[in-house]
Amino acid sequence: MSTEIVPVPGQKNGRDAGVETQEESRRSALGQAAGGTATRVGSERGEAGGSEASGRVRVAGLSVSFERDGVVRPVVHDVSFDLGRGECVAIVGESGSGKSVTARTLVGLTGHGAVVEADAVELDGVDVRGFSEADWRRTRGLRVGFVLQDALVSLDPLRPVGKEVEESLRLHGWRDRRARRAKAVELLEQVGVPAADVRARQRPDQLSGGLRQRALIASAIALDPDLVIADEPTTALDVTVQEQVLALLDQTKQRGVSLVLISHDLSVVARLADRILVMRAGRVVESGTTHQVLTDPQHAYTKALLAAVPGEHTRGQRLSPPDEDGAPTAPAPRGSVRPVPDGSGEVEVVLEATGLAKRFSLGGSTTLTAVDDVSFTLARGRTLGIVGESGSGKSTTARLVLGLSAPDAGEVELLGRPWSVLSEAQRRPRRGDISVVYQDPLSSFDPRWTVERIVEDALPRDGGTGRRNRTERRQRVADLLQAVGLPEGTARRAPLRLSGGQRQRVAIARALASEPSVLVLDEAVSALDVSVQAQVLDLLDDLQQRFGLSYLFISHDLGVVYHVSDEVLVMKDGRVVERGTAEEVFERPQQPYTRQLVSALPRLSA
Amino acid sequence: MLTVVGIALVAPAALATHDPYALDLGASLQPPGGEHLLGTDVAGRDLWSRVVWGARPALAIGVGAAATSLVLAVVLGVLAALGPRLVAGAVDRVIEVLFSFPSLLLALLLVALLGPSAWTQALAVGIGTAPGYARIIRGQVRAVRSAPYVEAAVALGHTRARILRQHVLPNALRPLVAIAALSVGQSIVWASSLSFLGLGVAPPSPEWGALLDAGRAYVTHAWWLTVVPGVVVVALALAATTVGNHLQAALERSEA
Amino acid sequence: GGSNAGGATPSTAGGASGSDDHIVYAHQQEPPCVFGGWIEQAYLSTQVLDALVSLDADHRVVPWLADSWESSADGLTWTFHLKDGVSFTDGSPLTAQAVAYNFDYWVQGGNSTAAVWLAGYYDSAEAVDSQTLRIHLSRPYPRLAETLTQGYFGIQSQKALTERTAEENCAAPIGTGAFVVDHWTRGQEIVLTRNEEYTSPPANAQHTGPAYVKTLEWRFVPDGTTRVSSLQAGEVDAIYDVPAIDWKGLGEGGYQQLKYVTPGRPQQISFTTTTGPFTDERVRKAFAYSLDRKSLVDTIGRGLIPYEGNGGVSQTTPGYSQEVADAYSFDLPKAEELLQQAGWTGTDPDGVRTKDGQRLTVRFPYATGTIIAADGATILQGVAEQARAAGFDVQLIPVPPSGFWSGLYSTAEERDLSAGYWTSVTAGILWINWRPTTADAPNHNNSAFYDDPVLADLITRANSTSDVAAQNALYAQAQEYIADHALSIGVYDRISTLAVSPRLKGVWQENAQGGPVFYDAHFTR
Amino acid sequence: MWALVALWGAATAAFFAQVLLPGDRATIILNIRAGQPIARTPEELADINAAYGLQDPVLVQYWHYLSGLLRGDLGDSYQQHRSVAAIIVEQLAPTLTLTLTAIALAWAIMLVTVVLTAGRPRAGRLASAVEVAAASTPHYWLGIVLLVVFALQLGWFPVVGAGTPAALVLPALTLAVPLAGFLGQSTRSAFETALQQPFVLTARTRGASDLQVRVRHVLRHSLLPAITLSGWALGAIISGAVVVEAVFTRSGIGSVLVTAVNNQDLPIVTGVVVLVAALYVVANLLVDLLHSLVDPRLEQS
Ligand SMILES: Nc1ncnc2c1ncn2[C@@H]1O[C@H](COP(=O)(O)OP(=O)(O)OP(=O)(O)O)[C@@H](O)[C@H]1O
Ligand SMILES: Nc1ncnc2c1ncn2[C@@H]1O[C@H](COP(=O)(O)OP(=O)(O)OP(=O)(O)O)[C@@H](O)[C@H]1O
Ligand SMILES: [Mg+2]
Ligand SMILES: [Mg+2]
Repeated sequence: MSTEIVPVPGQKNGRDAGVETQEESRRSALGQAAGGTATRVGSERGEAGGSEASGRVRVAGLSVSFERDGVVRPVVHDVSFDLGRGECVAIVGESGSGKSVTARTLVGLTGHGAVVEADAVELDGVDVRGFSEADWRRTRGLRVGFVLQDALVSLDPLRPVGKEVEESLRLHGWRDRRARRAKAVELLEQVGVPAADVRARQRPDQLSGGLRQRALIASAIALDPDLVIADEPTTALDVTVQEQVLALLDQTKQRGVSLVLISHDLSVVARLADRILVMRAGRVVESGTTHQVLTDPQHAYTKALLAAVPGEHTRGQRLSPPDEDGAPTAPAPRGSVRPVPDGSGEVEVVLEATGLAKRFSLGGSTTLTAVDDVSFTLARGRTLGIVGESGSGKSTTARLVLGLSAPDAGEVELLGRPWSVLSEAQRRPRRGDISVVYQDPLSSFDPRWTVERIVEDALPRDGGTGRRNRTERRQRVADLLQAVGLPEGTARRAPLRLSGGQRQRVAIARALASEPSVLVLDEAVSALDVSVQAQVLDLLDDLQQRFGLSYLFISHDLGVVYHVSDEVLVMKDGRVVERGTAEEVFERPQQPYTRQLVSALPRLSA
Repeated sequence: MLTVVGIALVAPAALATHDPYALDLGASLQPPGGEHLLGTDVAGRDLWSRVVWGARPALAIGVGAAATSLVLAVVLGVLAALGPRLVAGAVDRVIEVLFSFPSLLLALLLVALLGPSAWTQALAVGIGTAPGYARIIRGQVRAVRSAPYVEAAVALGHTRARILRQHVLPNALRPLVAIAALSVGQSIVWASSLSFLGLGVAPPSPEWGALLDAGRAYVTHAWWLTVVPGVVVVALALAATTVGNHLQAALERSEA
Repeated sequence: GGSNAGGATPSTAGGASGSDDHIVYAHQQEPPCVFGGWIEQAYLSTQVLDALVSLDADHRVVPWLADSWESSADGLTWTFHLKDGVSFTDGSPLTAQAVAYNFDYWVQGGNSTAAVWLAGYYDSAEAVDSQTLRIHLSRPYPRLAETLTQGYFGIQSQKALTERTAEENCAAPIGTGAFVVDHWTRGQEIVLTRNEEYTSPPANAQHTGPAYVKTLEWRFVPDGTTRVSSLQAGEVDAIYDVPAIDWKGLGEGGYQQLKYVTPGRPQQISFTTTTGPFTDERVRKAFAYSLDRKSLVDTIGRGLIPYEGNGGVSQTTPGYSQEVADAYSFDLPKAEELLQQAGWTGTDPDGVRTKDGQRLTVRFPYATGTIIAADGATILQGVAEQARAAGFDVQLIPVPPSGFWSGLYSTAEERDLSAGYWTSVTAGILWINWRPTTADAPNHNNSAFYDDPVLADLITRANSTSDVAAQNALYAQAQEYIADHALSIGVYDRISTLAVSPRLKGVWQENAQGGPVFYDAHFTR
Repeated sequence: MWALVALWGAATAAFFAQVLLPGDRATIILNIRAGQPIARTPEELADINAAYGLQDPVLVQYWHYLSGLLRGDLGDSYQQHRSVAAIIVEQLAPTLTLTLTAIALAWAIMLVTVVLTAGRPRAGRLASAVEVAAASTPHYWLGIVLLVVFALQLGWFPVVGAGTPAALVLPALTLAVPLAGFLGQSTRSAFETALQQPFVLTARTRGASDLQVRVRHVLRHSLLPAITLSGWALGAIISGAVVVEAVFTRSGIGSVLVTAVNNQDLPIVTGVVVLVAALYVVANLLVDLLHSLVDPRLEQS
């Protein structure tokens, strides 16, 4: 069969009249298929098929490109895979590799300006390439449930989540409001939302990320579809919540539903997938059973991807291949105990917090204690990791340490001298000693500025402003950019045009500009793709080695924290619940909460 | 379009076919076409030439009003967002009071005080539209003030003044370029409304609002006297708005 | 336009309202009160209040509330004999006492315009008996009866004036008239209803007894085009102040057209004679000669607005001098010569004449929206443009109403030219406009600031002359004097126009001020 | 609380602006009553000055005015001999009817065009251009054109027909079209932003049609700026109403205000200003209420 164009909703792709007639015949074929909720189209009815009878999904030779302003940009090339009933296929790969585009094509929502070509795209043996918009509407939600990427923003923020779940029902013929409401609550219960009837009336912003993700799943499985596509269902979730969501999907799969699971994280999909597809730059570079791919990766990229997942096993190792992105070649793998650059053997404390507390007023008389009696010390050249679920007070602690907000109790000392008790004017000359890198570097840059200006702005001020001084400063910026492994031309570019990893490097370069002793990293790698994250983590390690920096490393990702930290604080509800060396905390957790956290740590195993 | 306006501003004589003030009592109310491109008014004055000569006062009012309005708005907006608490609070109220004060009344009072003229119009429209823009600027400054990059600058140890100068003001006032262009168009529309109410520029000035007002009495007999200046006002406002939108888009693109 | 010309469509049984008893009339301006000193108020007052006397089409004073009247030989006492059996609409009877009360009420602030007319003459009023009124004057005033025909002299119920609030008397004065104010929807209309007991029409009315129609809806529609359109659309039965541009079309469309040229001071331009370039008579004359007033008015007035060359009184005023009106016809060379003589010999790059380095700039404030309507403003622009040819730089300064009423530009220092009119039944208006200012009686109505005993003497003598021909001769002399010294030049006559649906008959304009009279109005089938 | 401050501020500003106007107020009152602009003698003015306390020091007059205001007494009109409150109450209804109808019409126009065209390349750009043009159209011009075309030429609507619903159509449309342009512009950009939101795709994956998504999800996300603007429009009625009332010969607050300013009828002017300020307060309350109805998240903050 020759390749044809699958009409994309939202834009009529009337390139040739043939499509129209094609559509007509498809519609009649699907007339039966979408006849009602009870009848499902078996593969044997798929007249247009010619496919394996048992297949839920068959994709062959799928290519997608996007056309904008006359420019055609191919993003997916020749992707093929099959998925049987009750099976799970995982698509992994770095950001932008085409995972989501592939998934969206399965429900005909590839996007504006998409040109889709395929030898076959079949759902239950029915060729969907000629589907009309109406055909698609009857398919989506009813036969295919879709859990979108960005779970946290994928629910209408203005509507109660119950209504969102109900919408799936309403769109597919559930007329009775009361029945719909009852069913929605039932579904929420089914996906493990506690007090579902109360939660159903709440809006997404009143729910935690995990609950939102579950509500989203509930709306996707509301009509008991045969196929569920879950795009990055666990990103941005705490490990514990991530574990619950995966378990939920596992149950779904047990019920015989086929699953397409998408992630950039091999360790996450390892639990569920029967088979894995590794994508890179729009192509499938490797595919096979989960066991094959995890234990015996063939492609170098798959290997790198596996190596890039930080955690217990990666401590003291580099995460990224040495040649990536022009990063400086790494020193030899180091031992688990790091050398203290001081050389004296004595531990020099650069940062000390004692009994920090911070309360916020929530309007009226209610206050929230965001940080409660937090104490720690950070030694030169060492890394202190802080983990904890969302809202546990990590960022607040960071702001207190940085002197950006004043503690209600307790004190911070920097380099052995008082810090938090000073006035801002007194602190100002010493601000160079401590700097910060945030999760979202972009918003921390003035949007009008180039990389050079951003970094230069952070250089310590020194008297004269002559031309010589100017060139010196330029040189210093160039050195810094080089130190963080940014290619030469970066200086004059606007940060918006850089990739996520590059931006984070700029942020780090800026943080280093004042030659600080302490670097506070608040979720500094959380937004990055595993492979990019690996590069940045390696970079941080290099810098620590070279400059003897001390890191206060904040993350909700246990694997990352385990990878980088010498010591670890575990926070919960503003308090430190456990502390110790990384090994102590992760290998021999004392507190039940920590134990629960650690047990949820995804491990690479087939 | 813009070139024509440009020429009309710089050298109206080059475009005009007649003296915009010269009476030709024999050619009263000629329809468009023939010797008079856009027809004549009741006193036989050539409408095309009047429209061309009218561009200057019309734009002067538009630009003058926009400038007045934006200067006022920036001062008020920045003070309300950044001033010391007491000042900010007071300015905040001033903005609200001005905002709730019927702008037309303001114009009426100003005209009563200063007499009808282009300056009065520019001032009246400027003051009338300033509170709206002041609110936008206040919001911008407040948003920028709490932007992460401002906090980043604090963390870098920069002084308040430096942060204000380097980050807050430039970023908060950036949308101003687009607003300014929009406001020129809106001001012309506004000012022409004032002319309609007889608060405009002294006749026989061919300022567009005045033309419109004068044509009104003949609307059923000489449609061109109403339609032409009206279309011109709308077209210019449209052009200014489009320029504003493009400027804004260009600014955003230069960032991207 | 004119699609509805030729009468009502079959569905319209009667007037615009669809009823035979109901007239909808669209007027231009809304006054603050029904009774007062403004002509807009006089127009309304005429519907509701009867005056002592009325003026007929031949400019003769005829009976209204007074059956007859006579003045004493020395001219200092006037006696009016009132109609019997007339009642105010509040039930109180019309008595000489009540009328006398009205006279005192007017001069004591109740109606400042009436007061101006009586000032200097009126002394007191007394009721000789219930129906005989005697007015005592301090000086003879032969034209008193004519004066009293104006709408400012409508008689109100003494009871209402003394017992009701100012607000009530403002909105619904109580008279003996053919109509009664029913209600006033401000900004929209005043609804008048027929006085069923009406017994006192003026002698020049066409019938007796109550008015023909039950209600009169007096709408306020400021925009001329809208008024014309609503008449054509059949929404109203009659409109006031027809725009010049529409006059011809409405006539061709079959509408009745009524036009009244107001006697009194025409729309004229006065020169400031005490300061500035126009202190020099030659410059005033040069200005007058530089204008082609007639073609200007004829073009812009479209044949409706009459050209008026006389700066003193309008062509319908008794004693009008045509000779004066014909003076100063357009003569540019003469204008230039006069300016040359006056020393305005230089010319600057803009073509404006100069003298000793000073430009011949003259300021010409005019009241927009009140005294000078749209057509008038265009004519003034034409005046400015024409004078430019002779080297005058005329700066037109439109004065908004608030400034106008507050007396902005009312001093000699603030203006070189001024424009304005003043309605009046007699040439006695000359006295108001030209009486010199004295220490104890400043004359703020002397818009040329011209204090001249010769002119004053002419006018005072005319005012006191009871023989009409002799009086008119003196008035004509006064007009000539004004023209000879180029104190004021006429431009156009103030007119009052009506356009009436072909089906509505019997509408006429009263002859003192040209207001519409609906007492005789009725619809025809 | 700020509402009271705004009321007081507006009233004070209006009072002093009027007091600053050139000319003696008693003279003006007399001149208008007589229809002649001339200087007056002290005897002539004495009565008026006494009646309205115009000879008192300005601060005393201000005090009288403010204390009257506190008692809810706006004073009496100089020309109409009536209480200002009565005048305003009487004229408010037609103006409010006009404004509310106009806002409703504007919303209807805006909703239909935005929902149907936003985010669509060609139709969207065209509609957006039309909106900009509409927003730049002067009221009086639009009014005259509508009047000439629909009332005079086509005769579909009455020319003056005061009070009838049919007579409301053209004036309301005159105010509505530019407002719809403004509303459309701000709603459109919010709408297009919302169209990009992931939850839109979610709804689509459930099987919702494009129109369903637009109406049920996206629209609500794009309403806030339009609501704010409408609040402003409700308060800004005077400026628009003045023109429309003049063009269509309607009664209402606008024409009262113009006449009052022309006549320097101070009590009316300040009364109207206080009224408008009060309208703003009400409009602001309404806007806040609607905001939290549309976006319940705002309620908490
Ligand atoms: N609607 C669209 N129009 C144009 N380009 C698009 C569109 N959607 C996706 N792309 C491009 O297609 C490529 C693949 O995107 P896709 O979202 O499938 O990546 P992904 O593998 O899901 O990445 P991530 O892990 O970041 O979600 C990217 O380069 C992206 O920019
Ligand atoms: N400025 C503030 N006003 C009120 N409450 C605040 C403020 N900043 C933080 N909080 C609250 O304090 C608590 C701790 O917040 P914090 O940002 O420190 O958590 P976190 O551990 O960094 O969480 P996450 O992993 O989501 O970033 C949260 O409940 C948060 O809502
Ligand atoms: Mg994706
Ligand atoms: Mg945080």
